[in-house]
Amino acid sequence: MIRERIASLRNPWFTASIGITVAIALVAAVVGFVWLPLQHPGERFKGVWDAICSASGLVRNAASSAQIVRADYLTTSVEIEPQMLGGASAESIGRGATLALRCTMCHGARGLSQADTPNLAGQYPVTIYKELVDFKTGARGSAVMAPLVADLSDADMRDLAAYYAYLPRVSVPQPSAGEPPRIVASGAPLRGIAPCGACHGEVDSKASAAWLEGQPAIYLRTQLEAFSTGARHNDIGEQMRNIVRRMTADEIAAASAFYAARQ
Amino acid sequence: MSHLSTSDEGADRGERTERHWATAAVMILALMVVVATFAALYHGAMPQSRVETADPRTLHLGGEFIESNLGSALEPDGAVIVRFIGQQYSFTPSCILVPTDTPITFRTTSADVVHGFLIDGTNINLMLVPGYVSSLGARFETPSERLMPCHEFCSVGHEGMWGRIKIIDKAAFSRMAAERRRLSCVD
Amino acid sequence: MWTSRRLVLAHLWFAFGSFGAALPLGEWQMFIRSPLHAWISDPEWYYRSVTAHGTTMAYVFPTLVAMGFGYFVTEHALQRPMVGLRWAWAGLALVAVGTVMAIVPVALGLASVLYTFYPPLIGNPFYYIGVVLVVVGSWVWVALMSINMYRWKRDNPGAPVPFPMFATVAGSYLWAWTAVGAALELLFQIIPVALGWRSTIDAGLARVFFSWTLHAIVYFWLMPAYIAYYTIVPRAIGGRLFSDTMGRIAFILFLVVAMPIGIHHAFEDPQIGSGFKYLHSVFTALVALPTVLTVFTICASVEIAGRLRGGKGVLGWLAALPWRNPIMLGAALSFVMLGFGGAGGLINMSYQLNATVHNTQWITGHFHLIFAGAIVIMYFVIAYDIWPHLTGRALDSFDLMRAQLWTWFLGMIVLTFPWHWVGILGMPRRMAFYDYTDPAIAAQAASVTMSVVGGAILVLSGVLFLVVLARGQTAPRTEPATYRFSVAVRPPRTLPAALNGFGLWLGLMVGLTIVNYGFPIAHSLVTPGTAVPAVKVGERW
Amino acid sequence: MINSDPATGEVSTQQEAEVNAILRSGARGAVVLAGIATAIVVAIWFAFYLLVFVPRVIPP
Repeated sequence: MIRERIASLRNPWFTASIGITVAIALVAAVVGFVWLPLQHPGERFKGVWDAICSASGLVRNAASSAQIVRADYLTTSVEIEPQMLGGASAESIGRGATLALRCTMCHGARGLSQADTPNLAGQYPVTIYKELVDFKTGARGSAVMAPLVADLSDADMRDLAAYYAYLPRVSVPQPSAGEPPRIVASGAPLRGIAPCGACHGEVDSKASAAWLEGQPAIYLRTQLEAFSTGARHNDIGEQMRNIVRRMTADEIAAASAFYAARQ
Repeated sequence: MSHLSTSDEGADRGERTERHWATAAVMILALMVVVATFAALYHGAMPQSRVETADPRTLHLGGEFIESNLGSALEPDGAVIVRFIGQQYSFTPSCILVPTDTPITFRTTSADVVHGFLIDGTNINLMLVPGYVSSLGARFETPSERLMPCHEFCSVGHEGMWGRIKIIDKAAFSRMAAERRRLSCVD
Repeated sequence: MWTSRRLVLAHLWFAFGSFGAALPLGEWQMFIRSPLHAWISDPEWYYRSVTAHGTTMAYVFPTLVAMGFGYFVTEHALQRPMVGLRWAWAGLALVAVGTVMAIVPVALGLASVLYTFYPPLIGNPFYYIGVVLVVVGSWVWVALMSINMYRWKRDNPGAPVPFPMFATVAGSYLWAWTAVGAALELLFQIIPVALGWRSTIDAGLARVFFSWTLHAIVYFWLMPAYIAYYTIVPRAIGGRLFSDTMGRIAFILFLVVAMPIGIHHAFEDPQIGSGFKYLHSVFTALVALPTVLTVFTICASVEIAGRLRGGKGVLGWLAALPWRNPIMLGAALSFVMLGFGGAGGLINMSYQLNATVHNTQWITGHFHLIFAGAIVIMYFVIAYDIWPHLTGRALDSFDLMRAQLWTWFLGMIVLTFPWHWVGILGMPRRMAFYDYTDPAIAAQAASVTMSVVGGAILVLSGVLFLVVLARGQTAPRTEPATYRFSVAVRPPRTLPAALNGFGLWLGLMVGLTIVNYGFPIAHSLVTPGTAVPAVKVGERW
Repeated sequence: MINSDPATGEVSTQQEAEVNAILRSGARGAVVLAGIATAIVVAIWFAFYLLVFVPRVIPP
């Protein structure tokens, strides 16, 4: 038997299959890259080539002719990368410990507060760094913190974050500390409230979200209320404001009390 | 296996039938493509026509997706541009306000992971992929309030990512737009 | 002469065992997010379960069925011992190691990213490496299918490759090329980030790569089912395969056009140009063609059986069919589900109709109906048919088989029809719980509850299936007759080279993939600034 | 192997003639059955288009 050549123009299977495929692709391409784009509502292309370039997916950012409305308040200037501030060096922690001497009055000698100020021991470094920067820029207003952070450099704030993250937490969380209220465990889906733990560490951690367990109830409640009214607005993209605005006063109280009791 | 030399008339007939069937199948499928294409043209239902990028790390630092610029903007030509972002685990603004009888363009992107966006009972449906801007034209005829869930898995809080959209009378919207340049129904 | 018995049996037990383990997870998910159960206190467990269910059912289970059935076909269709038995066992070992490696981090809650990965979410690296090993193990199978076919062709110059082998090799090549998309995504994008070598990832490009795999993988799942339609069903019911040639063309069409159409999963994505979306939409319509051809060829093959059994009239032959034969029953139920699932699929692929239901529960309903319904029921049929040839023991629990097939069918209908419906109502996918007390979605509660009932029926059916197989393992020994495949009305004596090999079709497949995917991928690669920070999951406390 | 009669593995002259006779009538039954099935599928597609998609369309 003579071996039949497949890749030959005399082989009808070869010519037909490739011919049909090319024909379909060409027709589809003309419709998809030229005809449909030129008919697109709300898009005015300058000719065929313009349409083809756009339909092929070339990046074409719209000219920013639109006026951008700026806020009359300061928002955070921190760029968050989830992997940032990982693996702090011993030197950095040491420098942080020295810098932290000025914080002990309110935040305790080992980052554990005796007053109603937040415990910083074991807090996520990204969270501490971001809040320090926000205090410094004024994105987060605080008459107490503002003068204290005014002369801190970026490296200082990273060192402080490293030091406090390194300190042991208030205690190992006790699951026996009582069932979480419904708003904490499940949120309220159709009000757009995810479970608190989805970001704050009990289920998963989102970069820049704070560790809440064992924080003073009055502090938590004040902050939630400040988010709710917009008095505090240094959360990126309104993450916290979106949630707290839809929480009731009772839910805010319950969540604060629950986290404060978890230690 | 034996190959019997009976008449192959039956088998020939069978192959003819099969060819006719194949032809009919091609025509049916071609018809569906034509109808779908026609529908795209007739209803103006097409995916976004251009690819645009946006850096999720710096959305809040500048550009059209800073928080004070999000919401519905009434443009000089009478159209409305709705800018919003998706993030773990909310849309901002979490309640979108739009007028009836007005050409509307949704412009959105993600600040972290992949999200989705649909409006119940409509054909409005987009993916939010970090790094890129999604856009879609729309129009609403009657006032109503609808759910606007995230429809793509965006990690463990996905079940809590629901927004709302309120469609209000065009005149009421215009009155509000005269007072504020970016509108939403966030309370 | 049959050297692969234990090999095939090992594959199938592993496949059906993992199926049996993952099936109750699906029902558990249905239950806890339904109105019948209070909201789960830790939603991560729900997503963990979805990841385990999806990974097992989408990667491990169908791959092992395809591999095991492929080895079976190789020996029984080529009528000679298989080449490369040791390699086959090594491939199975890779799949087994990969499965364990992937499932352990999932079980520990370190990789709740769902089987579709969703970067920039990044889980534990062992999850991804495990999935890669499963794929690599299956590539051993691809190579063995190819080698066995070419050795046979070399020894039988000019003779037509037996149809079951031709179809199996088509399926294996389909898989080899299908898996490349996800493999590129895993090896060059996800795993380097999961291992901490990089901290950013291009999520848009990853979605393009995954779409390459995501659609054609469905056809890979489908291959054993279609092979069974053509090569088992007509024989089992006393009919003839209507057309050997049309069967080959159907499998060739799958091979060529299953791949370069995956962007229809990304119609609503922002990173792909609209032109490519349309191009993929058109080629997706083309991939419906082999299914429409198959429906006719199999109906005609079955009609021959009905008429040989004395059936008369235009449709009267249907009554004469051997309905008590589990293979007849299973194939018919499979076709019904294929019809409904196919209709849903045509809607999804239609450029803009997809927008109405994209990423709603409709999609979940659609692929369960097609895969878990039409395809998996044929996996059951295949197992019933070949089990005695693997165990050397009788398998005759026919009542149980019929009950199992019927319950699978009913369960799947009751599960997926309400799913489609709530999808039309706008219910989003993959949420750990829903607030059915809210009037806006209260109407969906009844449908969701119905799906729970469907899932329960499916679990029952799955148990029945494993009972039938286990009984076959303990039945008295028999020596089954020589295994046969369907005989065509006109068995080919010679074939054009194009229908007896894959050179042309592989060329066309690769070429079309380059046309349809080359530019979107290349453009993403060269566009700066589209890599975004990875977001690690599974970091509690 | 689960088989129902008639056995079609061993091809006999008589069965070959029967098969041929069946095929001469042009697989009418299969055309009707597969035609109905395909028509239902296409009908579902059009039903979705006309009853679900189109009512939700409001041209921008």
